[in-house]
Amino acid sequence: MLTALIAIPALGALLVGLLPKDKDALAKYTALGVTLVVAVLTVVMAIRFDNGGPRFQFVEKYWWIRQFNVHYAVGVDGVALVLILLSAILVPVVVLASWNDAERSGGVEEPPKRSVKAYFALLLSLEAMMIGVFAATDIFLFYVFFEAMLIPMYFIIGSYGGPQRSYAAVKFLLYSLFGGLLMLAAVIGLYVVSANAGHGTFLFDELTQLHIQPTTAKWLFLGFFIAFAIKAPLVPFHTWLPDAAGQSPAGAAVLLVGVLDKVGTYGMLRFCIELFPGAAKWFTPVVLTLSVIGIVYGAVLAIGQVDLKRLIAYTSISHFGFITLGIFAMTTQGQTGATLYMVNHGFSTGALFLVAGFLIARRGSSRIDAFGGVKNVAPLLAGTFLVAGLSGLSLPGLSTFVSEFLVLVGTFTRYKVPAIIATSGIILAAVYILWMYQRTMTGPTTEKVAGMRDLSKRELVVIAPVLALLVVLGFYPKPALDMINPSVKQTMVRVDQHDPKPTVAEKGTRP
Amino acid sequence: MSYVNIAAGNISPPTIEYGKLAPILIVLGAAAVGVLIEAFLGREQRYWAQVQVSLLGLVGAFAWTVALGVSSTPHHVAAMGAIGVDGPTLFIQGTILALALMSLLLIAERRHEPSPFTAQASSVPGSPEERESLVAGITQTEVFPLMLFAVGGMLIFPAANDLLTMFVALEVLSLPLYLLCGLARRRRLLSQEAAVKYFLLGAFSSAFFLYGTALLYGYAGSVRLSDIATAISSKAGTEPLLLAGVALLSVGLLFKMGAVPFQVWKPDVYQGAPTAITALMASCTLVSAVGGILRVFYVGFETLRWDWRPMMWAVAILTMLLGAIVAITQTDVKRMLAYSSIAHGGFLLTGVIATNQAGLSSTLFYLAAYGFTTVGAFAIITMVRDAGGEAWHLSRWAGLGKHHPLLAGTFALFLLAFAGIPLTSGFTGKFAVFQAAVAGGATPLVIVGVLSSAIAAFFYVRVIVLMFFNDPAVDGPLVVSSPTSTAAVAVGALATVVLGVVPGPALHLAQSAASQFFVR
Amino acid sequence: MTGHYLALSAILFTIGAIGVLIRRNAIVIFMCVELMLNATNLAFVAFSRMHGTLDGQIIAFFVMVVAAAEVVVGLAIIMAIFRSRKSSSVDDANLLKY
Amino acid sequence: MNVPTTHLLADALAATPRTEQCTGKPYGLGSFGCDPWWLVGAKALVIFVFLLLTVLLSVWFERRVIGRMQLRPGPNRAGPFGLLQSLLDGIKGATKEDIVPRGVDKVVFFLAPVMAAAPALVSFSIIPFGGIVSIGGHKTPLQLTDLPVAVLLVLAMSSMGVYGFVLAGWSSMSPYSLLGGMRSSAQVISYEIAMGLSFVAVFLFAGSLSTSEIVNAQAHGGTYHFLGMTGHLPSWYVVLLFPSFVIYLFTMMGESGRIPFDLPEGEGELVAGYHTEYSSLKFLMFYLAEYINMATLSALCTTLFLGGYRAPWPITGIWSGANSGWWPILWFLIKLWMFIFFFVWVRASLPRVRYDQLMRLGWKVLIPVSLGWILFVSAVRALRNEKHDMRPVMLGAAVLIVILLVVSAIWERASGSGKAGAAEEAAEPEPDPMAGGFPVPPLDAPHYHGAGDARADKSAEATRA
Amino acid sequence: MSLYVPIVVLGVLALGFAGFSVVMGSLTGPKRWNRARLEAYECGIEPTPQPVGGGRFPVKYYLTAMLFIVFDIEIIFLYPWAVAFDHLGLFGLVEMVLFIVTVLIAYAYVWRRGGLEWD
Repeated sequence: MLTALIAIPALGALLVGLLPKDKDALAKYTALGVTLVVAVLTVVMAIRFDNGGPRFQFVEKYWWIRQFNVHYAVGVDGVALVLILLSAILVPVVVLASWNDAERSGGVEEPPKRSVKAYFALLLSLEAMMIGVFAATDIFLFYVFFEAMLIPMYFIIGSYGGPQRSYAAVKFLLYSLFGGLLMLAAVIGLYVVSANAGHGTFLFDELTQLHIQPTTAKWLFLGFFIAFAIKAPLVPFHTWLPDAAGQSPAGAAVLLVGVLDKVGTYGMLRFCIELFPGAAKWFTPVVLTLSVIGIVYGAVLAIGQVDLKRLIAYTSISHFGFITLGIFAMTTQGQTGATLYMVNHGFSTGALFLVAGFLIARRGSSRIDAFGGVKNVAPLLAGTFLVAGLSGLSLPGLSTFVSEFLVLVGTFTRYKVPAIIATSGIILAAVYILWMYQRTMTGPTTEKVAGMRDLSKRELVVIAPVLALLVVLGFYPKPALDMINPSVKQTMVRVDQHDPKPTVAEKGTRP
Repeated sequence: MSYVNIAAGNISPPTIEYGKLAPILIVLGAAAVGVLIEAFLGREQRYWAQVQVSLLGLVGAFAWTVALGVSSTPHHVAAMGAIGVDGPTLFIQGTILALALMSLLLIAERRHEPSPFTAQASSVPGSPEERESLVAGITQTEVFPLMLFAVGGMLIFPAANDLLTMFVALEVLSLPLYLLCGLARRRRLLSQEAAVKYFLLGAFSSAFFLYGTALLYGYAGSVRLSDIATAISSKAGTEPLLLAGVALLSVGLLFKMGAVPFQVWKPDVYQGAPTAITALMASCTLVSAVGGILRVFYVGFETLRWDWRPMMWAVAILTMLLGAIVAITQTDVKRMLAYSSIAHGGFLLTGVIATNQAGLSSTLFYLAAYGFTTVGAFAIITMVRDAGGEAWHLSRWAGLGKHHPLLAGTFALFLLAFAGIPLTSGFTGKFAVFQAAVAGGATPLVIVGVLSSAIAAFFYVRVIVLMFFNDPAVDGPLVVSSPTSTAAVAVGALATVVLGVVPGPALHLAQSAASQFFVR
Repeated sequence: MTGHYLALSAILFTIGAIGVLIRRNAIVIFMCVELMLNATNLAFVAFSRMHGTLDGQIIAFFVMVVAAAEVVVGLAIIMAIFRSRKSSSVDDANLLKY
Repeated sequence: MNVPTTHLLADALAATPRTEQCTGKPYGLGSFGCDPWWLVGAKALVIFVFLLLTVLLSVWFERRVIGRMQLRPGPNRAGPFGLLQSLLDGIKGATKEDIVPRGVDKVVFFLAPVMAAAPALVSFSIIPFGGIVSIGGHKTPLQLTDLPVAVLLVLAMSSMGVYGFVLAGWSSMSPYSLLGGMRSSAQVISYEIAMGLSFVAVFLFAGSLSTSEIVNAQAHGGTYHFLGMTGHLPSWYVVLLFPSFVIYLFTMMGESGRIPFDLPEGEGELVAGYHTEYSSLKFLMFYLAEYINMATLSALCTTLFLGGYRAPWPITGIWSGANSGWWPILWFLIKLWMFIFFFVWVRASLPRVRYDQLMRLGWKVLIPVSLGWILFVSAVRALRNEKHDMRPVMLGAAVLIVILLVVSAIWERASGSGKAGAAEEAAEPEPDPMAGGFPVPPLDAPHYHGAGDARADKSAEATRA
Repeated sequence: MSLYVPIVVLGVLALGFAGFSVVMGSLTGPKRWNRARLEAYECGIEPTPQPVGGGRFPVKYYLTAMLFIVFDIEIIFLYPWAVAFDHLGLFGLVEMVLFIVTVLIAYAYVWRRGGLEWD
């Protein structure tokens, strides 16, 4: 089942890539079809997922590279499943949203000459990698997807992005690659530790049983954590994100911020904490500090931005601060909230990027001061923008509120001061979102904006389901929470000091 | 002491196992046939005859190597212990032969203008003689026997179980290469300069190798690696003679693979030599040199591990870092790949330092993986051409992805493999080597390796940016492909992908080859 | 006695090595390399005496062969570049740079 | 002993027969190295004087013989039969002005004659004059010394001598001298290869490089059935290895630089070759070197092929004491002078060859023939050692040799005509071999092959024909 | 080593004699300065000015020297083989045939490529 989820978009990418040069339309429809199939399959899987069943379901395990003890092992728990769901839903949306992006990209002045089918092939392969990275239960496999994912994204940004695209693409790639290589060192180290313990393995299940020397664990944790922190991005490693998100085409930006970066937070939750519980606790203060700084710093910088996409990118940095805060709060509520936050953030930021993309496509500029009074000419557009924005500032009733609330509550129960500081992020969020809305949508309609079309049908179809999901999850988050909760609880079992079977490592770090 | 005391024992004729040495003999025999072809065949028939003989020789040798590997558990010494026929050696030899076949495809390339090789190396560029020979359509066919001789030397080098045989093999592989380097028709002065530099430095380094051999002979009373190993373990303490010998010997060995601080020749030579020859050197010579290093350090100096390891650590670290850092500033694509090759030499040394079975097998795998990728990359360089020959300046490669997406894509694949991105052979190799090194207790080395990979990624990515995200020049280079070079590229790309996605069989081969270590 | 030979060989080798490093004429550099090889031969023969085995002397044969082959190849290369440039100074061979 | 070849060669060197040193029995290498210092000095001095006398005598001899052959008396004034003529010539040379031309490299100019003469003298130290005799109570061989690598010494010394010629030509700073020096060295080294190869068969049979051992090995030729007669034929290698002997004769002429191979000093073209600028005693040193070389080559030939100092067969058959005591010196001198006569005879009879003919003979005939001969001899000997029936092998080899000879003759003819074709076109501007002020051979120039242009095509056709 | 001492004795003698003669030659002869006599002898024509170092040798000589090296080294290997031939049996024969054939291949190449031509 999971293999099919990975294989279908991969094959789709191949198919689209091999289409004849002039069949652009066919490529688009093929891509849409494939992504829809994947989305449907994913939903089916989510329905068949047994919340009370074993942690990992839909498990598949085959030898891949026997010499390295590497398996092709996939399986999903609740956390992974919701993230896969997120990807599977967002990709068709993005395909539809970037229907004409490929032709138009590369700046306004340039003639449309980019290959359309290549764009969609890259999108599809990206989807395959994204599903693979969440599904992998073998660390090696995870690493492979983690790194390979960069390549299609790199080409999407580099070939179809804004004027500064190659700079942004290279920055994105090098940051991620650097992190990835550190992780590679840690992966190797982990393997060697397991090999020294008698049985070399990369399987997640087996690695969690491992007893690692505290010092070694700290180093390994750091290897993984830096990689994920770059990916997520956490504050000192964040500088690539505004460039990459700012320069990439809107659709790709959705995937980049909405899904790709979730791999970082997902990895922290799944690998950093579960594999090195002791080390994770040891590092918690640092991480919490960074998260809080991220929340505030991101928000403040977002307020100061003059570019729409960059602004949204900075809001994401702030939001990622919340997610890591939730994860490292080490409470069930916090982690559940963080997981849900990942999903919600995916949808809400996705929606923001999409609407921003529509705006930019119309106006030909992404500068905030290029807009003004849009709601007068394009009320539908302004409306969707408002809803998306409100979800970004976690208005009650929208799904983001639930997750942010959970995170804050979860954190507060254990770490009061960070939680209190983090709360200021909410206020700042209100400032940047509303101010942005005010500057772009309200006020007198400027000359350039005057002729702006409202949302087309296609665009409506794109944006509607996302917004709908935001609302639905806001009122009824239970299915998602039910899915997430068991996995998170198991994680907590690994980490919690009241663990019935404390490990040696934990003893060593017990306060 | 006079002659009388030396006179000893009865003479018993030595034995030579021709069957076990057949791959080497076939290649050298083909080279000899090539020389005869040069001597006795008319000018028009030479080219095809040479290509066929070289092809047959290499394929035959490869087949025989495979047969040797399959037929029995290979673990013999041949020729009175001078040549080891064992798993690792056969793997290395097989790799060399396969890579040599690919390089041969490039060398045999004659679709570009008259030929990439000058017809008369001794004629002054642009002289009337040269023009005359050009008009007459004279082509250089001596490259084939020269190449075969070099390959023969490369086959012996990692198999040599004593330092004398190794030295002779070193020269047999080097001397033809010196000549081949100077044969480029385009950019002749560069080519000749490369040849002179390569020659002088190569001769210099082989003198060091030899003096090291002499000192070790003085220490152990024999030049056979196993005798040296025995002497090391039986004699208490480490004598200056031994240490100096090891150091000098290492200079010679490290020079051949281009490790820092003996790397100066590499960029110059790679840049100046005809690209097909560069491909040969970057793949086969490197494989052979590393094979020799593996044998010397695993068989001869294994017991001395704790003395040479620190030195090799330093060399490996410097090699990885310098290769990666200096490559960033390069504007010539061949020169850039030369520095990249230096950096990869550093990664290979990480595997050597591991001194365990995993280190051996992973180094073997890395060699194969890197070899195929690098030949493929150089093959592409031969295809991108300007009016003045190959478009060597990187700026000329701008926007290649627009007009020739497949070619640029393949080159990007090779570059990504060099950078070690997963699902390419480069990643698998790097992973294997690093894993072995960590298991062998060289974790800091792996950290440095990881860092330099990150640095190296920068310039690989830069080229990709150039090809795909920059706008093509108006008079951009042409892509001149031909069946042979396309075949080389295809094989390289295939190997890069296959070894990246399903490396299992190849890894298994390397592991079972390494399972018995080197024969003493 | 052997010690003296070895010392001489080491001195010759060093002279050769220094010559390679400081001289600028390709032919002279090349001759310095040959000097190094011959110093090695001396060392081999001296060690051969010391150990009472003939191996060292035999190796000297092989070294001579190799040195001869190097001479042939080296002179050919140096002559080729000499013809093109009318100079055999390695300083004039400066087209290849970082 | 690890490397196979090492193994092989080391064993080979160690294979020199081992005898107790200085016992004198059996006579061989073991008999040497035990003379007291005065005996060594005396022997050296005797050889030195002997060589000087030989030179004086052979100069006179040569002039007399040639004179006779040309139906004139030759020198006959100074002393009985003009015997003192050459001595007087020497004295006269010493009183001539010693001219050192301007511009010569003075040091080298002075050293060159020394370097030419001294090695020539040294070669003779390993020539055996006879067996063991008793001098002043010491049993000692009539030979200055012997080495396990004695013959190599001769080759080494002749190579050293070449330095004298080359340096003489080089230091004179005159085109004729230079060319003469170059020619001399090219000629000597070319013929040295063939000469070295001609020795191989001898070593193969003697199993040694030591001259005394080689002489010994020729003493007992085993029993050969010859014309129904069983006897101890003196198995001289001149009989057994006749082709080697012939090759040696050729190379001997080439090495000595005498007519018909005296190209280095060919008067017609080079004035006097490398010693054009020399005069007085310096010139005489070259003269001396030439004649000593002649004597050395003759002595070596005697030793290697004619059984050295041993008496020839009929005499040994009649007189058993012929090979003992001081008598061998007589046999040795007879043989030596036979060869000197041969030199003179050749000189009187043959004209000088052209330089390209000379080199062609050396490179294209003598070398391949000797290599082939070595292969043949070794194959026969190896098979005989392995107890194979030799008759079919010999027959097959004979057929093969005939075929080879015919083929090579045809080839030679064909390439000769090809050469003529090329020479025809010599009027056309050829690539200048000295182009750009530096000589580099157009190794691959079209006129060597075929293809390329019309004239090369023509010659290629000729080659194929 | 004593085997070599007599050679040294004779060598010293020879060197002494030759050196003595050369020195004597310059002392005994008369000295009559004559400008023309100190020129290089070129059959009476104006001497060609020679560059320092004796000018350049035609390349043919280099070629010959290189070929000589190749063959001389072959001979180095032939001698010990010949001496030990009887002990090596067929092995020695086979190996040496291979060796000689290899050299002959190179020889054939040089011959055909005009390396042995003199004009």
